[in-house]
Amino acid sequence: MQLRFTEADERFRGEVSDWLSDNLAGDFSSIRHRGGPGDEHVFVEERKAWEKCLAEGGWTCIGWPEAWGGKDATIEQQVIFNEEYARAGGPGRVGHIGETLTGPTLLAFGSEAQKQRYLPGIRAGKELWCQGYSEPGAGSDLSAVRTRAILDESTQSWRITGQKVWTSLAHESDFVFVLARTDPAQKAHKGLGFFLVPMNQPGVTIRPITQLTGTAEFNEVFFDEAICGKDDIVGEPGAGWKVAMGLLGFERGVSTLGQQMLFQTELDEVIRIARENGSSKNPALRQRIAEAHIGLRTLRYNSLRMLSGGDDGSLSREAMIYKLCWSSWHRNLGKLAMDVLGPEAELLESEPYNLGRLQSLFLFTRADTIYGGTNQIQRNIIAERALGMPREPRGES
Amino acid sequence: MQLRFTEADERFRGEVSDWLSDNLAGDFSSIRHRGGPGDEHVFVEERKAWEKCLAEGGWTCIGWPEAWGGKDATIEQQVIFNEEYARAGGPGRVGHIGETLTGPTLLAFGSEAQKQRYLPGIRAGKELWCQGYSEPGAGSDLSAVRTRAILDESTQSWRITGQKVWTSLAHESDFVFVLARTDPAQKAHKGLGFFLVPMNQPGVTIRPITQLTGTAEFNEVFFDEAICGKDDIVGEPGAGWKVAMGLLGFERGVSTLGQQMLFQTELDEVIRIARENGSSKNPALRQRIAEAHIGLRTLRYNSLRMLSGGDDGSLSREAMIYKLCWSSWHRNLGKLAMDVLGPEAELLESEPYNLGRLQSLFLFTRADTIYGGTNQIQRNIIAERALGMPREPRGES
Amino acid sequence: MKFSFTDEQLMLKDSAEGFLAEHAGSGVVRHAMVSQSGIDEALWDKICTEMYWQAILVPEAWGGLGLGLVESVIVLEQIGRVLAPVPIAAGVQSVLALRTVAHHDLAQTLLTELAQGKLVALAHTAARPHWGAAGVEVVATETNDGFILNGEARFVASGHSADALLVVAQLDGDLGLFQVTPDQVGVTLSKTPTMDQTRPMGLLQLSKVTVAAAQCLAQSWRQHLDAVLNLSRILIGAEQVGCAQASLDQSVAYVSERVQFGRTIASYQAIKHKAADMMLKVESSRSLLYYAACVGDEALLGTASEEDLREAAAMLASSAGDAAFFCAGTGIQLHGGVGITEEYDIQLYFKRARSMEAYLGRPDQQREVLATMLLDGDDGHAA
Amino acid sequence: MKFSFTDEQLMLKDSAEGFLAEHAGSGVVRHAMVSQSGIDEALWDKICTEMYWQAILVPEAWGGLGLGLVESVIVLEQIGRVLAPVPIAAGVQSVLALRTVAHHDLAQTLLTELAQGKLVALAHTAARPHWGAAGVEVVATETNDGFILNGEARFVASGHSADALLVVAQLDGDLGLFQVTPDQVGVTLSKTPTMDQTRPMGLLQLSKVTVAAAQCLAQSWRQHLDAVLNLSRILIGAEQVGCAQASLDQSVAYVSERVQFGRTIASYQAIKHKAADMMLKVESSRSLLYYAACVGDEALLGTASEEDLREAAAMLASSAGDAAFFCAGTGIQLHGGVGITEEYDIQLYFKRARSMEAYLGRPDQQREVLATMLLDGDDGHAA
Repeated sequence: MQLRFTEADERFRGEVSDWLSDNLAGDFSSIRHRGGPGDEHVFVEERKAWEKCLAEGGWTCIGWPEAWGGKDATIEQQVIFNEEYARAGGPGRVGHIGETLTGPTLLAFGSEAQKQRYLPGIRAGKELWCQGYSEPGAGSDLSAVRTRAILDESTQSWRITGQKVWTSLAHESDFVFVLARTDPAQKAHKGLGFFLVPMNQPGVTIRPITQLTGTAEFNEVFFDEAICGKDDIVGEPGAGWKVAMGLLGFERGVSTLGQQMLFQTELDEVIRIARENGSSKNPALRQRIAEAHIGLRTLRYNSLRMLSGGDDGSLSREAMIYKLCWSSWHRNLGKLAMDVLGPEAELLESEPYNLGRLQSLFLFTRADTIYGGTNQIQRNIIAERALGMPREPRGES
Repeated sequence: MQLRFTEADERFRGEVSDWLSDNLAGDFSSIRHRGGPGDEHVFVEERKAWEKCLAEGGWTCIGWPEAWGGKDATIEQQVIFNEEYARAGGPGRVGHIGETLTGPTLLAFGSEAQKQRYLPGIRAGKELWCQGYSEPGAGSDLSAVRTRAILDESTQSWRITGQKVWTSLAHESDFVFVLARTDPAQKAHKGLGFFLVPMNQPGVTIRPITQLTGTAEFNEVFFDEAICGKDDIVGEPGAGWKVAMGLLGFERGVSTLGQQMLFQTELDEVIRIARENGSSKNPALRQRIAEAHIGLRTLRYNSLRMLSGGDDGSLSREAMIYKLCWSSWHRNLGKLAMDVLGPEAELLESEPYNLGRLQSLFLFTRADTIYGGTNQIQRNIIAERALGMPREPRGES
Repeated sequence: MKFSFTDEQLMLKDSAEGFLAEHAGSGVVRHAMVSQSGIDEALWDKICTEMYWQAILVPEAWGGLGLGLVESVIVLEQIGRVLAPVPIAAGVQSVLALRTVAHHDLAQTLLTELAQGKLVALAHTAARPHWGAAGVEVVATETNDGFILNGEARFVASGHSADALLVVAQLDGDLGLFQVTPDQVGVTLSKTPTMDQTRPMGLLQLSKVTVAAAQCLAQSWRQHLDAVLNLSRILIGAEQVGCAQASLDQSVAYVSERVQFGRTIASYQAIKHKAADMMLKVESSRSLLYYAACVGDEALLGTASEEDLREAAAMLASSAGDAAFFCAGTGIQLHGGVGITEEYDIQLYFKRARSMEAYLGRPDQQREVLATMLLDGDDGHAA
Repeated sequence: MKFSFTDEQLMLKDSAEGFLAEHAGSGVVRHAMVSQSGIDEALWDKICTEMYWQAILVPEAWGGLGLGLVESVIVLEQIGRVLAPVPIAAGVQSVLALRTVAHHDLAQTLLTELAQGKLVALAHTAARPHWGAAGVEVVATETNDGFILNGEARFVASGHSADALLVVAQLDGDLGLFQVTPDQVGVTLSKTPTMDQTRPMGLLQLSKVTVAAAQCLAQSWRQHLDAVLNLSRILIGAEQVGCAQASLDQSVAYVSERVQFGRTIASYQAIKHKAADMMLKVESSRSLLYYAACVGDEALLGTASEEDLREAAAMLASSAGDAAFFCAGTGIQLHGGVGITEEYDIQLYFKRARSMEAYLGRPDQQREVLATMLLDGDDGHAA
């Protein structure tokens, strides 16, 4: 058990940090610290340019195999990259769905042709991806997807019809991966397919969802006979569930350390305000600030255990608690920020409804405990998979 | 909506308080403040004598009809009696099961002969009762009782066999009411009977259950062909569930105000210690003491709303939350008491395991959220009955 | 002792519930909250002319209904339940302030006008961060024939739309209470854009504002400010209970419709137990609300002490503040994804709950008030 | 950076788990806890001769294993998991104290004896209520050829059974560290009856006890006391994590057996979610435990600062203290009626959790330590 990084790792850290301070400058200065969760709708053009700059520097997809343009970076190096990226104020990555979800999925389940078609565009920061999983009737229960995919042998293409929801950056993306039912006779996990679908086509319509913040990070995406090639299915028709579940597994990982650096910035801001406005003298707030500090450090060491392979070589326990931990922590930080601000918390920056950064944090963190599996679903997962307790019975639908 | 008692009520309060200060004196001084929950095993002989003294003064069963020796006391008078009784340090009532459970049950469901046989003994403080509801396999799920009652026509008596548990004061009681299955072919709520059974007979064996406090308030009671008369069944064979549920309804009520006076004494003691040992300067403890104060006052006004018939004339909502409220409050008080005591909390009064009053409180209040319906069961009840949400499905047993 | 509503009170509750269900739906709220005033004028007129709630606490002598705090919280609970965009809480607060100086001619005039539906707002603090006397930033200077007022008051409930303002100002080591109108020279009145759009607040800036001696309602008003704020906490408590109840109701309705894994999500114990916890908090706060309202009525009659009122208000503010925030926050969680969309109302309750929780002091600050009463005095009372 | 066990550490964990499963069952605990010493001597002998855990932190130069804090917490986590009635935590604490004065001949002798299984206990506070320097009530007075000690130390971990004691005493405005043996004139050593019977504590009373100059291990030991207590908090944290884990394991096992309403109660979501919350707390505390142990090892090597150690210890004590109490308390709830009977073990963990949570400062007090570091200094560090 070793807390410190090796000297070689620290040299790598220096490289990352040097490159970032050289490049995240000039025109890119304006996007530092922007575009994170709750802020994904801002500076999109600039962030697209930044994604390409990052790619040219060799800093996209560093965990991928060298054969596909990656650096085969170790877990430690990926941790370091994410930490330094966050520390430098690196903006929210428009390419992150492609890099962390599509890419690993294709590497694990894709055909050679699919890899050759799609991986380079992601690696180059030129082709952006979004996800098409949830549907209005299939939120926590992903297996209830009703979007249909029908193979049209005459045109050698799949025709996809249905509705997806909670898709971020849909209108900026070139492709979407879609979980759709290939066999309408089958239910639940069976008869699904995993499709790679171009966004820029007449069959795809996007409608932004306005949130309680007044902004719209998420979208509904409507598919009306949208088309993708016969070969643009990952795995066999009917095997979509396996691919989709594999993809969800990739969501956990080294990016958590970068996320925590953002959290630290937010907590630092709360502490700064508390010291400045005298909230730091309030005993109840002192306890909560200390708790927030402990909670964030806990996230860090939970992650490091997870990334180090766990006590027994498995990712399982630490990984299963991670979502529940961070989302609850972040939500509590949002409320703490308001209480530290005191009466000022209520004042907007300007009309009509321009929220300050911490107000945005407060409101948007209510989503954290919901998307990507609600806290209730997370507790089910922990109880059933980590503790071996009985599964919730399905109703008869 | 009127907070204050009428002048007539206040005169009644004076009567009660005068009688108590005259009578809860001399030899009875030693049992003041004793024999409450967690302390029920002490001074039993003295408390039996006190019960008779109370009866002679006309202060048992005051809510009963005058025809059965009661005073037909109004809710307000019963509240006042319970408050003054607690304020005077009146000891835990050995007769309370008879007065508050058996009596009302017989008044509602009993035959004239049963009333004549049993009510006077309860009213006189001479015949004590205990309850036989829960079984090792039927705790939260009372309908799972397996104790059997068979009618022996030859002797005109019921023969009862089975095991009950969590029976307090079993070895001091003259009678027990027993929920038992009269028809073994029936399951769950059906085929049950409600029996009045003498304790002093060879078929009844009592085994105390030692608790985490080292003391034994509760008992297991074993019935091995225990006998009661053919007429000692309340209601028809098979109608036991209705009687039993009616009885549970009587548990809520005016005694809650007396219970709260005991709670107030405990909270006052915690506050006294906090002021004395400097814990009152600890900000986290200050918040919790204030919360405890709010919580206790909340119990009071919840009860008053409940006893006043609720906003819409029904007992329902306030009554349904009451158990969950008080048990959680009391459990939290136990922990608060330990934290206020600080390091001293760990020290016993003496060996081998003689707990101080607040230590007892701390340990015994862990039972409060379990017996009489766990907090989980209470939440089910609230969700299903007050909010109309779907019932938990039964398993297939 | 009868801790339940009288028949008249039940009728008042039912009529308020019915009226608001008919006239103050979600559309009305959403329309008003993006308007300049934040008020639905038509609804307010209808209330003032048909329901007369603005006059509930105004003594009959000045054209009011002469009812009490209990009746006020009955109405405000229903107002909070639908987030009705009307300035009733602000008006009632001003009535409470004016009742402390009811011997004064101007106060009687204002009470009469309030009963007729004119909006008078109380401007008492800059809240940086104190809500009480320590937060008063308007300063009054006595002149030969009156006073000059300078300074700023913030968070003035419905203040930007007020016809007249009651301004609390530092005066000779105590506090004075003055009447000011928006059209006076040196008075700037504006709307403060806030995160919660359903409870608009105004900013009052005073620059060398001359007020006549007759506009001074009191010169030693400090002792009254505490009482008025504690009574105001009871009014807010009523809205909080209503907000908590609505959050519970809407959440139970939603989870009863929503199906996942082939079951309505209302059938999951995790959901049911959250709803049970919400109800527990709603009912507990409601009990404290009715208690506090009774104490408030006694305080108005002079039969309850300052300490009794302070204690009742602090208990309620702590409990109802937590309840509203818990219920609205949990409500969002029970709504799942749609809970964070603009489309559903639960987010409006969430923002409102936060705004009300902070107004006049957070729950933890109220608990500290109680701790002081319980722990710091020589005899268990405040030092 | 490798935040997981080495192969050697994994072996140590597995061997500790296996050994204790075989030799430290519930019967052993229950037998010891009503005995005079509170210790199972046979088990302790077996550990000292076969497992050598008492020597884990003793440097190799004095016959120890020369291992670190990480290895210590690995063993203590397993000890806490079964409530093993052996004085290992007390011994390790004394080793930590002695390592601060390792240049001293007597310290070397004591370390050697500790490695051989002698029990040396640290008597440092009367805890009325301070656990640190402010709580030291033994006073040392210098004489011509030594010192006189007077006063009392309470809550001495396993102190009543100790072969020797390290006594912290007020000395000339600083603290001295002395060795005292129970047979010295003026020394009274007794067992303190405590609510938690699984972690016995001693009372040391000193009345004009003469100690030779050679028995004085240090005269300016105040700075070291803080460090030793922070390292002790890490040891306790390990036992707390073990206690929390055992509470979870036993509760899941029980609810999986118990049937109500025709289902194992493990199938109810209310039960499952409580168990999930328990696991979340166990794993979170465990992460902080391993972090704190790493910092502790760095502190022993001089590569971590006092502040780093204080912070790590405070975070762990807050988190693990809460986790153990929450898990044991929730464990009782999940056991239902039998949870409060003497028969089941969960109540032993509950009492143990409470005792450990209070020892060396409650979680809220630890959070206040952190708040001071975060909020009160000029630069974010402690003033």
